[in-house]
Amino acid sequence: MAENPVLPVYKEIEEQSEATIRFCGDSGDGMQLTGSQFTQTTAIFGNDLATLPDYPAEIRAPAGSLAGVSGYQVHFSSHDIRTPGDAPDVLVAMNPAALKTNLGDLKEGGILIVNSDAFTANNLKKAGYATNPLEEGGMAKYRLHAFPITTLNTKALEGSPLTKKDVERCKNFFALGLMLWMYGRPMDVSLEWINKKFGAKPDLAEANKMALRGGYNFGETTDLVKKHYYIAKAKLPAGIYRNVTGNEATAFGFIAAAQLADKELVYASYPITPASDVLHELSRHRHLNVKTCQAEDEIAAAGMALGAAFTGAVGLTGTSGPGLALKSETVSLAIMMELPLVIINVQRGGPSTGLPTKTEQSDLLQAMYGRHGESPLAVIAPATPGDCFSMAIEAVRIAIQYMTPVIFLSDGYLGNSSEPWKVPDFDKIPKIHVEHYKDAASFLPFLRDPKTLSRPWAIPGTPGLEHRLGGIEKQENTGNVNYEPLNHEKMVLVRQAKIDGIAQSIPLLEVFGKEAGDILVIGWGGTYGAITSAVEMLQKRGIAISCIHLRYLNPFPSNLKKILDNFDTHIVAELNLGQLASILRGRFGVDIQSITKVQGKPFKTDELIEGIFKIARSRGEPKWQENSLASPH
Amino acid sequence: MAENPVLPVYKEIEEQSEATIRFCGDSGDGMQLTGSQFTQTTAIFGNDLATLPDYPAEIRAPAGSLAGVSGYQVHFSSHDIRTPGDAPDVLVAMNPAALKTNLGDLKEGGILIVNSDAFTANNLKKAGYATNPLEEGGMAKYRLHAFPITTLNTKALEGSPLTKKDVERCKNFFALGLMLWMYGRPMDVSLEWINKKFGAKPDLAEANKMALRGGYNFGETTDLVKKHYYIAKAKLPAGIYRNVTGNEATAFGFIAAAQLADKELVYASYPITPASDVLHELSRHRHLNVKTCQAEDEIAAAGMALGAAFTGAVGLTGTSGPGLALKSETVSLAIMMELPLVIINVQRGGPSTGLPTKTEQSDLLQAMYGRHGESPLAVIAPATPGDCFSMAIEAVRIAIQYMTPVIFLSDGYLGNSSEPWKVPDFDKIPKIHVEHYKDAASFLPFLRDPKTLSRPWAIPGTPGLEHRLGGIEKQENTGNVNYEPLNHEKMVLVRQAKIDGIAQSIPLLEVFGKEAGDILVIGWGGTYGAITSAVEMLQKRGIAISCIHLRYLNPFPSNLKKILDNFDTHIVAELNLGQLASILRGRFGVDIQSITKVQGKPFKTDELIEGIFKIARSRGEPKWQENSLASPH
Amino acid sequence: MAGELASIPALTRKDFVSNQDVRWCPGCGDYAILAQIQKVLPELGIPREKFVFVSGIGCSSRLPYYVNTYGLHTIHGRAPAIATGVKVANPDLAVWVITGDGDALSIGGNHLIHALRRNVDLKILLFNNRIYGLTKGQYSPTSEIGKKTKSTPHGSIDYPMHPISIALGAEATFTARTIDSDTGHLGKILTEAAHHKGSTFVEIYQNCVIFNDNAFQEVTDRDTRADNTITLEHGRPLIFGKDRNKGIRLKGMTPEVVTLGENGVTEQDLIVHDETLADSTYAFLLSRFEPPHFPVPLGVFRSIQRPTYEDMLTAQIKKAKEKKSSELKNLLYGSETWTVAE
Amino acid sequence: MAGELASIPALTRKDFVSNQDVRWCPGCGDYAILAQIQKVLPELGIPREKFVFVSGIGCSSRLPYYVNTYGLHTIHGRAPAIATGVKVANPDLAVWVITGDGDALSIGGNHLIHALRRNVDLKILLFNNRIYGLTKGQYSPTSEIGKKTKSTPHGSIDYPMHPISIALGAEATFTARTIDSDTGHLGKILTEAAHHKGSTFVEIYQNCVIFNDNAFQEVTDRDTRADNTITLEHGRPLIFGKDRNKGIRLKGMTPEVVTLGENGVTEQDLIVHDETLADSTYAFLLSRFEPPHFPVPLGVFRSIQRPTYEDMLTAQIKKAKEKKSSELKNLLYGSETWTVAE
Ligand SMILES: Cc1ncc(C[n+]2csc(CCOP(=O)(O)OP(=O)(O)O)c2C)c(N)n1
Ligand SMILES: Cc1ncc(C[n+]2csc(CCOP(=O)(O)OP(=O)(O)O)c2C)c(N)n1
Ligand code: SF4
Ligand code: SF4
Ligand SMILES: [Mg+2]
Ligand SMILES: [Mg+2]
Repeated sequence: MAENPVLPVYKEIEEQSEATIRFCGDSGDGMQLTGSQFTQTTAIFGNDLATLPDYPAEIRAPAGSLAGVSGYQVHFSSHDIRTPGDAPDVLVAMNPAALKTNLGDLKEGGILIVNSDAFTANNLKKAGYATNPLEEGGMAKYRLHAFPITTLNTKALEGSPLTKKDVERCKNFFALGLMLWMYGRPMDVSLEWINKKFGAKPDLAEANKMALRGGYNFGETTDLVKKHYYIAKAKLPAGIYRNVTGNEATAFGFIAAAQLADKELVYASYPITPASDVLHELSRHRHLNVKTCQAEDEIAAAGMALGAAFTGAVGLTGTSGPGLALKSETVSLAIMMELPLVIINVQRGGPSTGLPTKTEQSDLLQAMYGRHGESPLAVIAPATPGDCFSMAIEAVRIAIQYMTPVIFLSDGYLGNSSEPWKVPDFDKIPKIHVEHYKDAASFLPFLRDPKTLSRPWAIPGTPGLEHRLGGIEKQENTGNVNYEPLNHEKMVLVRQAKIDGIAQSIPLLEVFGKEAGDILVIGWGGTYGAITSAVEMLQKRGIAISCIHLRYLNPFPSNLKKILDNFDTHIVAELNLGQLASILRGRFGVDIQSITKVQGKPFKTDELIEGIFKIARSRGEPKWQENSLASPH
Repeated sequence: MAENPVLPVYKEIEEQSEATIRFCGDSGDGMQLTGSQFTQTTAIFGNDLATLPDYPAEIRAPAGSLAGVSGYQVHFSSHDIRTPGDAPDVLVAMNPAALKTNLGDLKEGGILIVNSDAFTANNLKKAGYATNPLEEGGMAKYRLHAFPITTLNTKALEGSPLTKKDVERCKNFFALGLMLWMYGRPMDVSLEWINKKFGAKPDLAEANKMALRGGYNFGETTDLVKKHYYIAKAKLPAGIYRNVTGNEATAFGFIAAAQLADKELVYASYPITPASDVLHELSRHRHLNVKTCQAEDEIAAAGMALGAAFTGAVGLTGTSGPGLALKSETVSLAIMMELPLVIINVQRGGPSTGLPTKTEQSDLLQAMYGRHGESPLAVIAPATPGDCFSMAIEAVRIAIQYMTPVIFLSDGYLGNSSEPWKVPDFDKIPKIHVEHYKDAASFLPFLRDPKTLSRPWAIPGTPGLEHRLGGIEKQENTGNVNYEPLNHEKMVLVRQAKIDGIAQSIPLLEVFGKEAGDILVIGWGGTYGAITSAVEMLQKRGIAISCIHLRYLNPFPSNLKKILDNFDTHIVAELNLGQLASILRGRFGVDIQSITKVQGKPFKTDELIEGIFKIARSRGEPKWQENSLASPH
Repeated sequence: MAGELASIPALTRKDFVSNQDVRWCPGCGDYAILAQIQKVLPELGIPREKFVFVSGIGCSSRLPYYVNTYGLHTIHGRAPAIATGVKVANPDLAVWVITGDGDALSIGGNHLIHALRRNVDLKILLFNNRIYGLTKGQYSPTSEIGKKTKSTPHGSIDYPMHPISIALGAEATFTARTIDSDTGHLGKILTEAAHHKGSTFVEIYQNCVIFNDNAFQEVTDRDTRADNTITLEHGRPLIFGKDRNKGIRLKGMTPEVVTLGENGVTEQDLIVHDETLADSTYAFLLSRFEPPHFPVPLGVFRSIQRPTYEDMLTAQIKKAKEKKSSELKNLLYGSETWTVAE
Repeated sequence: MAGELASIPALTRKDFVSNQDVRWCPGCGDYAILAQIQKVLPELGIPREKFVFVSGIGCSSRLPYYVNTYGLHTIHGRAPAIATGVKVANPDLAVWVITGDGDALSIGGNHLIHALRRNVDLKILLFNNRIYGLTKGQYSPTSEIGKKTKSTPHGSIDYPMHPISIALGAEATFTARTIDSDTGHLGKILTEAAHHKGSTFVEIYQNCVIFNDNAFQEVTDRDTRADNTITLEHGRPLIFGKDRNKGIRLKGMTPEVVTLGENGVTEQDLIVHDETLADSTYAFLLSRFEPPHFPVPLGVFRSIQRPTYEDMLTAQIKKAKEKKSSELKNLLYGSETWTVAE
């Protein structure tokens, strides 16, 4: 673990409790790498943090174009934080296009670092600037540092045997060095990473190190930067930590779940943004009994996973919205066959191809209802990147215990953003109990466990248990094809009752805040950080507000209704047009208000606070009219 | 038109106001034909009527098996009726299997006609009878007529040059003849049909005619049948009538709609029960500018129809539940492209393959929500077989006027059952106004009509209007690819607003009964007949009950909320587990009770009355506790 | 599975008959195919519980219900994908796919070609009756052009597919054709299919008595059969005909029917059937044969060996395990961790 | 459309350039293909408004945005079906399909083969870069076995598909191959494709500089190109090689590479390319050619004429109209009506 570095003495140090930095530049500028390197160092240093990468939809939009801007935001602090930050305190913009698309977000008075070398006439034009914005009045509200980073970097690399182009490509490490210096962070983590990455190409390794040190030294020596900042370690629960993105944690969680169930994991998927990284991650771990198949399409992927589930493996498939639509017929078959198929859906902006690289929570209704016939299944949603790990295990646990398909609703924000994750002690996680039926004499494929209503999982290879499953309605107990009217109704009802019964096996909801009060904010999925942060801020101002976060969406935790009844105003905040809100109204007949946002972006804490205020005021609560409360900042 | 026949004088005639007859037998026995011939004659005679065919799922299950039983029920009367009848007054059972599966439905005291020749040891065994039921006490509650129909028919056909097997196959016409006699119906319609059908095979024609006459004469001469029945003509609105099934009326409606819009109809579909008949019907009418394509699957079918819609045709695709699941990604694309794609979904029992030949209303949630992202579209549902015609025209009207996909939710019951249909005067149906944009100077692909919010329909071949549509989010007005956060939100909201705005163009709901009262029963789709019949019966008993029937499900008619508010108790009756009920609760936050049935069968009037009573009683209305009301019969 | 052979009590046909009533139309060709399957299975030396029959939807796809093994009657067109999942998860199982011409070639075309090209060890039996049976008589991808059916009252305008051509185009390692009415040949081909390791594609001409009766009359009729079919036998020249005096020879790439003894043609001039050719072109050539110009080939068109998908996957796992410890901890901790102390 | 030719003002390349910024990676092979399309279109004598470009999803499928015609950028794999709908509804339009190896052969395989076998008059251009570009580098159905990609870090275990083999197996009436880097040949093949009436399948080798750079090096490298490719020309013998001294001849059904002048081999011994053969076997043979044993054929493999789907449909409509009145009333009344009087 890295220790606090000895801070250089000859510049002013300002202590802060938190900061948000955004690196942005052309897709070719390596901003994702810069951001994640800064994050790694910061994490190891001991801050709490959260990140938000933001890729363009194009692979490589033309260099310098607005469409080609790539960004990476990191929010780090000396206390517990849960979001990647509303607005950056520091913006590093490597070219005019990056400046143009990101400047609007920078806080007033924030630090703006730009690579002035990139502000050529050509680049300005590509970004749609008529004149050089650095020379305009508009910059006055920021602390602008326009450095010729390309030139400085080239100087720092003098003597490198690399080509000019390759030298130039190191400039992101120069920027990284500068930022490390600015926040008093050591370089060792990145130096080591460079060694590992470019081990085979010593010239490249050396150049990148020179760039990194160059940036760092430039900060230390230049007169243009007057001070740097110090953000103390956060008091995190003791343990071993690592950074993890939601997609990584998802992959890890399913591998862990399979091991907990003592099963092989079969993951069949068809690539689709933002779910592909789960496939990539899982593909790497053949040594952990993970079989991955890139199927010909999403339907085949679901089919393969279903076939695997029949065979006794953990059958998993993963996709994003359009792929979930395609899988629905197969999922309906899994419901009828009552097999433990798990479906990951990493949501993105819709409808149709929509905003493929952006986040949204608009597949909830599809997950709940997007199948023909009465076809209930379990739906769960992780709340944070790290929670993806735990909920993946829950998905497999529920699927196997109840012999049902389970939809695991992640989203692009969860999938791509990272947070420090306290690595769980695998040995302490409860095993997933699996019992494959063996007794031929008593076997009936659809004889139900009286408690869970689930049917036996009898797998091929077991002598005497040969049986056929199909999509046609089946006779109770025997599972034979059956078209009788009353049998059908019985089966429809029992499939529903089985899913409803899962509520008995899931944890009760915990209220964040007091158990009763004026306002209850309800969230689900990846909005956890933003919602709890907003609610916490309002609680601190003495408002009787609490929140709950639904990680189990079908069925709901059994104490949900009771909690709803303890509050006057219920607000669902979600990244769609009010999907959970309408489900809750339909289920419980309670009055629900909605805060919605459908912009392909996560909630900002501020937006939520404003939204809550607006609703509260419109509902006429006098205390919300007070001036002190009306403007939260 | 057939006049009332001169009734034979030497048997007693009982006048009745209505009757329900069910013909049942082995799939090979020709029961569908027998039923539809009886229906045709009855319709032409002038009764009101409704029918319910009931096919087995197997093509030809083994002769004599329970799985192979096929039935056809017809309800006819001298007054207005809307359902095929709860329970038959007369059951014609051609073999033991048919008796076994149908006897339970026969009214106590009902007439039971069986072909005693078919009650061989072998057939009894296939039907699972240990002993001959005709010789058991259980028959006492029916008026049993066990005739050796096979033998009688063979006698009637003496001298026919046909083979023994072919002679035997005529026995359904013998049974038909007997029933025609029993209800005092003329034979001319069937005789003429036989002429047409078997014109090329005079021996066959002659044999069938002899069988028909044989049955008729047998009725007239045998001592075993003491009386026959007379059901006077119904007072139907004046006009020219024909029988029509829902699937036929659907096909006719879409052909008419295309003509009203002065367009070609392109129907792309993949066969699936119970929607295939729409394809079959449409395929026959090439001369009416109908292009039909049997696609390789449902996805392709939706795609072809979408391509056709882009091109300026009426683009139509049709399927049943599993196929709708497959089409959902393409429908989502149509939402994004804002093209007028119409999707027919003839619902059947689900989930998965479910009960493919049975009816259900369980695809409503899928139709509403079964797509990724925020993807609203219009959903409508015909109420009766004949209404399929009108709603088909509405589907096309809405699709074109609002440039939106429309889902037309029919069901297996509507599709297969028939009713007399007053043929509309085509010249009086309002035209569907279509305007293809032409002006290149002012053209913007997503510039909206301020009233409807719909965008221009500019079709390939129009010079100067070349443009590209895609599934990625688009900039308002221009339709260019656009990933900006606020633009996305704007577009999501405007697509929703456009669909909501359709409410302005649809007729207000009419209340069946008083505008306010204690109980409001709410139905949708093919349950219209059963619900209105039940409510009418309760109204006649002085209960303050009304009903509404939703033919427009998204958006709802604009006066729905107001109507709901005028009643204390709201009951949705539907053939699923409460899908519309949960939508209404979610939308309007009102308390809704449910009557549900998921048996692959339509509601019976009695079941509804009982269900309404149960709810009313449970809600403690004292007057519902009265004895007189408690037992509706 | 070899090791277990000794311990298996001899199975009989009866062991493979399930307790479900068979519900095809009387006279349907499916009965004959079912009977042959039930005859062949016990002869394979594989324990009954290791068989999995996977089907889609269609009359043909009901077959798994009637075979007393593990089975999945799935959804329309998806059987090859679902069967792939079964085989990948447990390569020790013997997985058979039952499908129809609509199920395999219309809605399921894509899964079929991908299962074939991956060389997953599935025995795929396509019951080709050139019609949609279960949905009561619409034309299928193998129906002849101009065919009048419920959905094509004016005649079909789709050119038919040749199932074996498409299978070869999709890199299938085993392709064969047989027919319901010739139970001896059917049984023989099923046995050969069972013994092939890798994706195995068998087209079975099957008569649908209700909606497409006698579709294969020209190849089943006693009178014309011998002249309209040719039985492929490995290593034997392509000879056919009632009098076994017709043969096929090549003229450049173009095949022609010749009469032995006429114009000096002898057996030596004829193509000798070789099912093991690495290049699939010859098999493709055969797949184009159609009456009236050519006889319909029955038998194994091609049978070659290459590693199967599931074996390669298993090998990757084995190799990866040799290299890396299967400790989950290593994965969870990753390469960069830090410790927060109490 | 022929009749309108006279009235069309001459179009130029510019007329086919849309106002959208092209957003492929610098150096992507898609640019060259776009440029050739924009060059060929104005030469066809078809009014601009009659073109419709339909694509699926992928880098390649962005192309319609850049061509100033009518266009649909649809969903992954479905372009052939959607384009079929366009063509069926309005046969007067010139419909082009732009697709990638994943779009056409993975998720879209079924629509592709059905559009081909129906002989719908679509110009289908498959941009084959043997990788998934847009989703950032997973292997595709045309990737070589063993390929390491993001989704196959241990190497792919799927045998690759041969696009032209599968197209021929699916009864395509026009199949050709060309390459992004040889713009002359590319333009020529696009022109031939444009003039073919019926389903037209063109495989275009396309370099993805980011995720699969130099995938076609052996056929593009100056040094090896001549030895690794063979240009198909109708009526000309199959000759290739830097010194144009290599040729292909048949030995039975087996092709072999021979050197002219060696062992007495002359041009007369070589296969003469014939793209019009009714039997698709010869074209199939060519589709199996691969380095190192055989050169990659570039050019038109096969081009035959048969009635198109949309023409047959139109003909049915015309015929039906001749027979039956198009009065809707006849349909609505049907054959059996009765009157209820006031
Ligand atoms: C998604 C879906 N689409 C359509 C159907 C209806 N369907 C069932 S079987 C079938 C075709 C059957 O033809 P084939 O595969 O040739 O089998 P056969 O009945 O002839 O043996 C169709 C279209 C379905 N069950 N599911
Ligand atoms: C239903 C669906 N599944 C997956 C995707 C993700 N996706 C987009 S393009 C693509 C593959 C692109 O490969 P290819 O067709 O070869 O085109 P290229 O980008 O290489 O030109 C995939 C998997 C999607 N958009 N929709
Ligand atoms: S319909 Fe045809 S294929 Fe189906 S069971 Fe009957 S005969 Fe066999
Ligand atoms: S990723 Fe490859 S195919 Fe896509 S635009 Fe870039 S170079 Fe072209
Ligand atoms: Mg078939
Ligand atoms: Mg590609």
